[in-house]
Amino acid sequence: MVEHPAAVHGVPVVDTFAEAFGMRAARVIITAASPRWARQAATTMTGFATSVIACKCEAAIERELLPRLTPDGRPGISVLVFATDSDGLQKRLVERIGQTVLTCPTTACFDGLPDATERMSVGKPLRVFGDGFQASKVVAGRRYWRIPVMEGEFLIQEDFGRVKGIGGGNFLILGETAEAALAAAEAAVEAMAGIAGVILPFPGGIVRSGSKVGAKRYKTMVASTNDAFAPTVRPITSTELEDGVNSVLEIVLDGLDFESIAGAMRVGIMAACRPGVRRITAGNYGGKLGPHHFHLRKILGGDRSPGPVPAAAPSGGTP
Amino acid sequence: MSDSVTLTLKETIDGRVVADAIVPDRLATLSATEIAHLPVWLARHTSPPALADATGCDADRAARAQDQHSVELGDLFSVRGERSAVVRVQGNLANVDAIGAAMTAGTLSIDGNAGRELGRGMTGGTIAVHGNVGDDAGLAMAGGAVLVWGSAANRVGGALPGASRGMTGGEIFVRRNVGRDAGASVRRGLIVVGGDAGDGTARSMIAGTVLVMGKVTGTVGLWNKRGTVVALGGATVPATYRYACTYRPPHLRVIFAYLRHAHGVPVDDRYISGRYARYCGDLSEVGKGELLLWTDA
Amino acid sequence: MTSLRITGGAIHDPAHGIDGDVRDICIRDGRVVASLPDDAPRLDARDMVVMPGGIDIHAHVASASVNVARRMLPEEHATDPARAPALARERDADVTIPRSGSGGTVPSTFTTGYRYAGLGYTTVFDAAVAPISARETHAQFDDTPIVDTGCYILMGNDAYLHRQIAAGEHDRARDYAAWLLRAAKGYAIKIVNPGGVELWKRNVREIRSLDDPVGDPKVTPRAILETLTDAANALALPHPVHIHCNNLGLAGNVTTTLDSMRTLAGRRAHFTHLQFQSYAGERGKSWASGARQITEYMAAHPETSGDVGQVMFGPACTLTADGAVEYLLHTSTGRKWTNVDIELETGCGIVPYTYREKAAVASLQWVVGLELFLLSSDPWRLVLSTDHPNGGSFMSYPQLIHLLMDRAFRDEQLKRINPKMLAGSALADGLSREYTMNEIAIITRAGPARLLGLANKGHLGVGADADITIYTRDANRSQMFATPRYVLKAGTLVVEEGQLRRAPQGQRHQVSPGYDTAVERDIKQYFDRYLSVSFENYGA
Amino acid sequence: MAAPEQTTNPDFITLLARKGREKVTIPASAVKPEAGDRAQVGVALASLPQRSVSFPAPRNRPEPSPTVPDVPLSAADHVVEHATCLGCGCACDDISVVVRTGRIAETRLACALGSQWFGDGQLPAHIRAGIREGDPVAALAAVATKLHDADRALVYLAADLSCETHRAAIAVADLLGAALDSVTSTTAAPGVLAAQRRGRTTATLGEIRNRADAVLFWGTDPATRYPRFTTRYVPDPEGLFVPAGRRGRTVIAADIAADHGPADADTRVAFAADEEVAALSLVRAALRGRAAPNAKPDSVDARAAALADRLRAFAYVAIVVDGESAPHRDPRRAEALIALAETLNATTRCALSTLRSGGNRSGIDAVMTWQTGYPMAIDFARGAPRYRPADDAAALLARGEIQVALVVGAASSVPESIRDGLSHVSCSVIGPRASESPFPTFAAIDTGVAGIHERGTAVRLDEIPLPLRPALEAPAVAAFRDQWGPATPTVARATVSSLCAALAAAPSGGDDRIAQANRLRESSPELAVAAALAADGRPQDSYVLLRALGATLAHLKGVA
Repeated sequence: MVEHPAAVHGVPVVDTFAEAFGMRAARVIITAASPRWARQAATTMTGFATSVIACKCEAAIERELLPRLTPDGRPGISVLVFATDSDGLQKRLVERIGQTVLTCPTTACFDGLPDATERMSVGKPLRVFGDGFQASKVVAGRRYWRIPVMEGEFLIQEDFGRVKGIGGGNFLILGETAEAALAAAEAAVEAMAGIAGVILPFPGGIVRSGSKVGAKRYKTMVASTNDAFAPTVRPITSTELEDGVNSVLEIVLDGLDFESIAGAMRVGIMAACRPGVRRITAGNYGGKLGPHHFHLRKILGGDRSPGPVPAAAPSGGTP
Repeated sequence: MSDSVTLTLKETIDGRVVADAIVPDRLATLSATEIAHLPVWLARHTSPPALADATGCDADRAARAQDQHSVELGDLFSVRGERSAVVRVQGNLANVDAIGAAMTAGTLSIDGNAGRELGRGMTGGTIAVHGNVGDDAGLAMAGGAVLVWGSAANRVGGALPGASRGMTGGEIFVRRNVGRDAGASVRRGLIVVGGDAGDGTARSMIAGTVLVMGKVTGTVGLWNKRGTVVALGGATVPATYRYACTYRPPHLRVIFAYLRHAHGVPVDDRYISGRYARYCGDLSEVGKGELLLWTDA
Repeated sequence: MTSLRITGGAIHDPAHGIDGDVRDICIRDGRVVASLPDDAPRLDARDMVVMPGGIDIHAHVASASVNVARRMLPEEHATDPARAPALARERDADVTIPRSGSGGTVPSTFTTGYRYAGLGYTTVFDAAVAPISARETHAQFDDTPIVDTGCYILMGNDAYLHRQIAAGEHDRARDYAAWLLRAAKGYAIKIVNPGGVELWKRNVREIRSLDDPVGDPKVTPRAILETLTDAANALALPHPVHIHCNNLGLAGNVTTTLDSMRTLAGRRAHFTHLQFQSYAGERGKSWASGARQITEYMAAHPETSGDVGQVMFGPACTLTADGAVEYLLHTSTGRKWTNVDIELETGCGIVPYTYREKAAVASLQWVVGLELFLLSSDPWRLVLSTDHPNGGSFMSYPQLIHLLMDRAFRDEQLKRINPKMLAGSALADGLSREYTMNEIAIITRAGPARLLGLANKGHLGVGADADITIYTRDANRSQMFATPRYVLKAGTLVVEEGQLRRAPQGQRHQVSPGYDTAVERDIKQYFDRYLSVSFENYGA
Repeated sequence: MAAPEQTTNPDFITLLARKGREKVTIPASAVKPEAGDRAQVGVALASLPQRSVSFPAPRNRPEPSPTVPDVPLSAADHVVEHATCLGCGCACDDISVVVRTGRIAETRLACALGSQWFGDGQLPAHIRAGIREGDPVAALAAVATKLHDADRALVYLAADLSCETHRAAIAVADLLGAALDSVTSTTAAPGVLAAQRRGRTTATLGEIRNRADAVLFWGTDPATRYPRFTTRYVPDPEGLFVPAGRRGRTVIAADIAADHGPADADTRVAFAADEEVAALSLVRAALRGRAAPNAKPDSVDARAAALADRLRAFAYVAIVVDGESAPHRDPRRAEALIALAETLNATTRCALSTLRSGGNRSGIDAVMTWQTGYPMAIDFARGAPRYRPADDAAALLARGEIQVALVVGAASSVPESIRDGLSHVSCSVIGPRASESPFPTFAAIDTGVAGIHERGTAVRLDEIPLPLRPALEAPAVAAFRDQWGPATPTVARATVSSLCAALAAAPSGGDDRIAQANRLRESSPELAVAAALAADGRPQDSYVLLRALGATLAHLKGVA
């Protein structure tokens, strides 16, 4: 048996798991004449893509790519996009790339999942912007569309790979003060930056408004405030917070596979465990939300395997 | 089963030989004896000295050979190895045609020159020639790769006679020069010429890419529909092409990156990051083709 | 081969109402006879299916236009080289030099003859011969071994005929048609896109109705159809006028086709490759099947007959006197295109084409053809053709027969095709009909023979030509019909144990209707004034 | 069913063999009655045959020319009307050939070129194989042996043959597994290949005559090589839609370097030789609305655009070009013209008419195509025809790949490049003036000229087949042709087997062989005809010889 640590740097890690759900994911590589314009296009493309609840997809920059790692040898950015279903993912890519990358000076746009067997038409529907002047080019078995634009030419790959990804990996940082919680969350985000296969879709990678499924009062709400972790209503709800916890921040991760998320969570939690943090725990919906369970202590022990998906609600709950 | 099959030419052949039996995916299923018995067609009355030895004066067979111009692979080549799709052919095969015809997989390397119609109609696999090749290399090929370390003669990647479509897929790399009509009627695929290309390059091209690192002489891209012709060393712009602009074509960067990384083709940075004058043509056809001339400016 | 008794086979001779009965067939001197002495040679056909030789009522195999198509397809021939067959060595008889050739959708002449015979077909008619080049057709037929041959002569776009129609000279038009049939050694009158080919030459590319004038207001597609139909019937030709309607291949053309049929109601007429003429919908907007309208009309009109012109997936070569439609095909596909405007009489257009399962129009065409077959109430009057090589090669007939006889096979294929235009189609909704062996014998033998007026063919009664095909039973009908075990042509065993062994020369079928020779003077004047060939050298 | 007309009729043969120059008639028994074969003219419609007729004619026998009197040629003058002239590819079929004392005395309506082609009809009639002269059977046997023994043979079709002879000659190449080629691969291949790649929009000459309101002569003036083209087809004659004839048409001459169009053209445009293909493409670009903006006056662009503007205004444009190549022309022009005609058809109608030289060259292309699938440059070596334009006769000969060649047709029409190659191989020629071959021969058998001495079919440059009405056909041949009809793949086996037995038995070159061969005349209709012609001092008949050669080879190859 692997020894699973119960605390890091003296900060207790609750023996619980983060509960995540299956999504469909794509990786978009945006290149440009300079890192600035690649980043600009990527930032714009991933704007307003924090949560599928209202944005229909979750997207963020995965990492910056050196020229030698991009298909056209220019500076690039890779972006991961997650949606709940295949059709939705394709539609979001077409909308977002069409409005934010095609429009952005000097960019070109490539598939970052060439080995994925499931393919989506992305460049193909976008090509008609060329109004008949578009042209295609096949290089190394992959088709690209060349769409004439005022600046020159926009190049985009015809189809993009799609894989089964995971959304909603998370951990919660229970801080003594708002400042301490934020500092810990920032440290976690910084530590996780650039890890392949994972994005943190919320602003700056941090969520302050962790939510629960549905609402107690408003039937139409899909999600509502996680009152159990909201310090201000501690006395009037069934709270999860002990005395002394005055601010909670959540880190949410979407990833291409279990291992990437687990690895990133480990890095993030390790970085977040610092003075002023009372406890690290995770959003756990009793197994109702999704089949992917990230047991915090196992992860910290270096165990990144998903393990058997539990049939019923797991024994480990919030203390 | 062995690691590879090696065919070594016994003696120089006088007259043309059609050796469309030398196909890796075919040899991969045959024993050495069976390989040696594969038919090879001699295009002229030649009595290879090996004939009598190999056959033990089989009168019947000699008569058949005489009659149908057909000898066996073992008469011309010594065969080592068996049941492998990795095939090496050694010797000067300048007059041995149709090697690798219709191959679908495997690798075939030729240590020497090769004749005409190399890889005719191939759909997969790789042929590497460490020498020069004759006319019609990659004739009507649909996939796979042909790598020529020397020069290639006329009609690289071309069409069967009278056909409107040439190569429909795959890649051809010629390290040195090519003759006339390279890439004529190409429908899809990539032809890269390390040296110069002759008259008629990319004639009636339908689509695809011909990239010439040297100079293109004579008429280029005549009646090209949608194809791309890139000339790093210059070409005369045909009357039916019209200048569009000078820019950095994004697809060229993709092609260059692929050449560098996948094939180790040395490409100078000035070509990768340079500007190209784009000419649209052939305006007498659909006019969606292009001639891209690298410009120093 | 003087006499032979075929014993123990299941006979399918629908002309005599024989449906799989086991009987002997006796053959002497190339014909079926009532009996033979007991010691006559026997051919054991036990457990086999015996039918008359197949008859192709509509194919393009031997004309100057076919030869242009042949010449255009070297790349296709390269994929299908045809070695000379290993013919049997005969003692003390004539020797046939076996010939090599090339196949593909438009095979060389010898290969055409061998392959037809290899499928059990013994009679083939070329459906479109320009009279001015009929001599070449007959020369190509001379090089097309084994099968009996004949040709239909193109009329209806000839300026001389138009002049007679404009002048109301219907008798002279009839005499001219008769003269033309004789001059060209033809078998029937063929009309292609009446008036439309002439209009194409005048750069008019669309026919709106059968009353569009072709120059003179009295010369309309309708008038041409009526004139030539009446001529064929007045001349009592064995085969009625053979009609390729206007607007072939265009969405909505079922209206034109039905109008043509109604125009000729009560008069014998054969409407060819109806599949290409049975599209509902609207040009430029929608396509749908119009097969049911056609089959319903034909059911109510016993004077009409037709052949289907089924489309089969795979390579084809479209080849027709209807030049205008080929231009459209050329521009829509980008494939190579040949057009020949022929001497004030007809035209020729050629575009190689591939029918793809994934293509919506090709899928609709495939469905329309099968619907015509499956909704047809009278197999005697709607017979099998692919309009070879237009809808597909004659080599695909076995597969077509399989589609007709085996619903499961058909449904499998149906699943693979593009469903975009098939909403509401009868076939897509499920047509359970399966052709019986006898119905196949009708649409490939007995029916064509009857429609062609070939008294000695298409049946196995006493006096019939001993053109006989013997198949080994096989649940896989493609297999069964592709490889007959024996084929006899005029009593000669041309296929033995599935191998082509003999290649005798077949016969030529032609008609020689009478006419008032006064017409010749007028025709000659017309020739001298306008044509580039002497009257005396014209035809065949 | 035994086909009676396929077996030898001994009466007929002996008659032929014995009678030499006397009048030969076919015994009545040899003629099968053919119900419905003859026009039943002038009969009331009601009494006409109403039924279909199965015409029992496997060989579609050609009718004897009605205007040729059935008399010995030396006895009286006669006139053959509606004869087809093969002096050039125009194949004018309105010629009256007047024969006096066995010579052509007059060729009415023929142009100078045609009259020269007809000449007086006198031809050499030598037969030689090796050093032996005079015996057609021995010569044929020697040629057959030579071809059969060769490992790699070439059969080459040249001018002045009927399509029937082409058919028999291609059978020989097929049997031999030989390379097969014709004059076309040297002279007209670019146009043939271009039409295969792109297709072609064309029309018969009569169609152009009746419809074309504009004729563009592209670097071609038919006056010298196709003299009657302008008066018979376009632009001069009246047409159904051009009643005013020449006055109703616009003639445009495109002068390409020194190759000028007709001098009397209504308008001209000139291009330099190296501008030609570009100019044709520029015309097309202009027709697609892509004329160069601001083109300088008189630049190629401007001239091409102006031509495009003219052409698109007509209802039916005929483009006329000489399809026979010349070394100084860009071979791509054929394709450029095909493309231009195609493009014009987007908005108006246009036909490209390609002129071909004489001697039934278009017929060679046509017959090769229907028998093999390919029009030229064919190789049967691997058991089925393959198309090898890059390995045409010139290339194979230059590479030394050919050992033995058979040229069928007029040796004088064989292009220079082929002659050079042929002079290095063992070459036999069967054709008109074979004995005067400009290259060395192993065997030479003089034959008649198709259309003058030999009947059959020829194909005009626009693919229209025409009958040949030879004014000087030998009676022996006439009788044979009436009896045996056009080529079929069937040959009389008795002939061949005995010929071959004789060849095998006789010591080489010995008199035995001749004696044996002489005996064969009794049993072979072809050899009997050949002997009769030789005895008569007439040139041989190419069709008869090629059939006999095919029969012999079939036996030697063991397929018969």
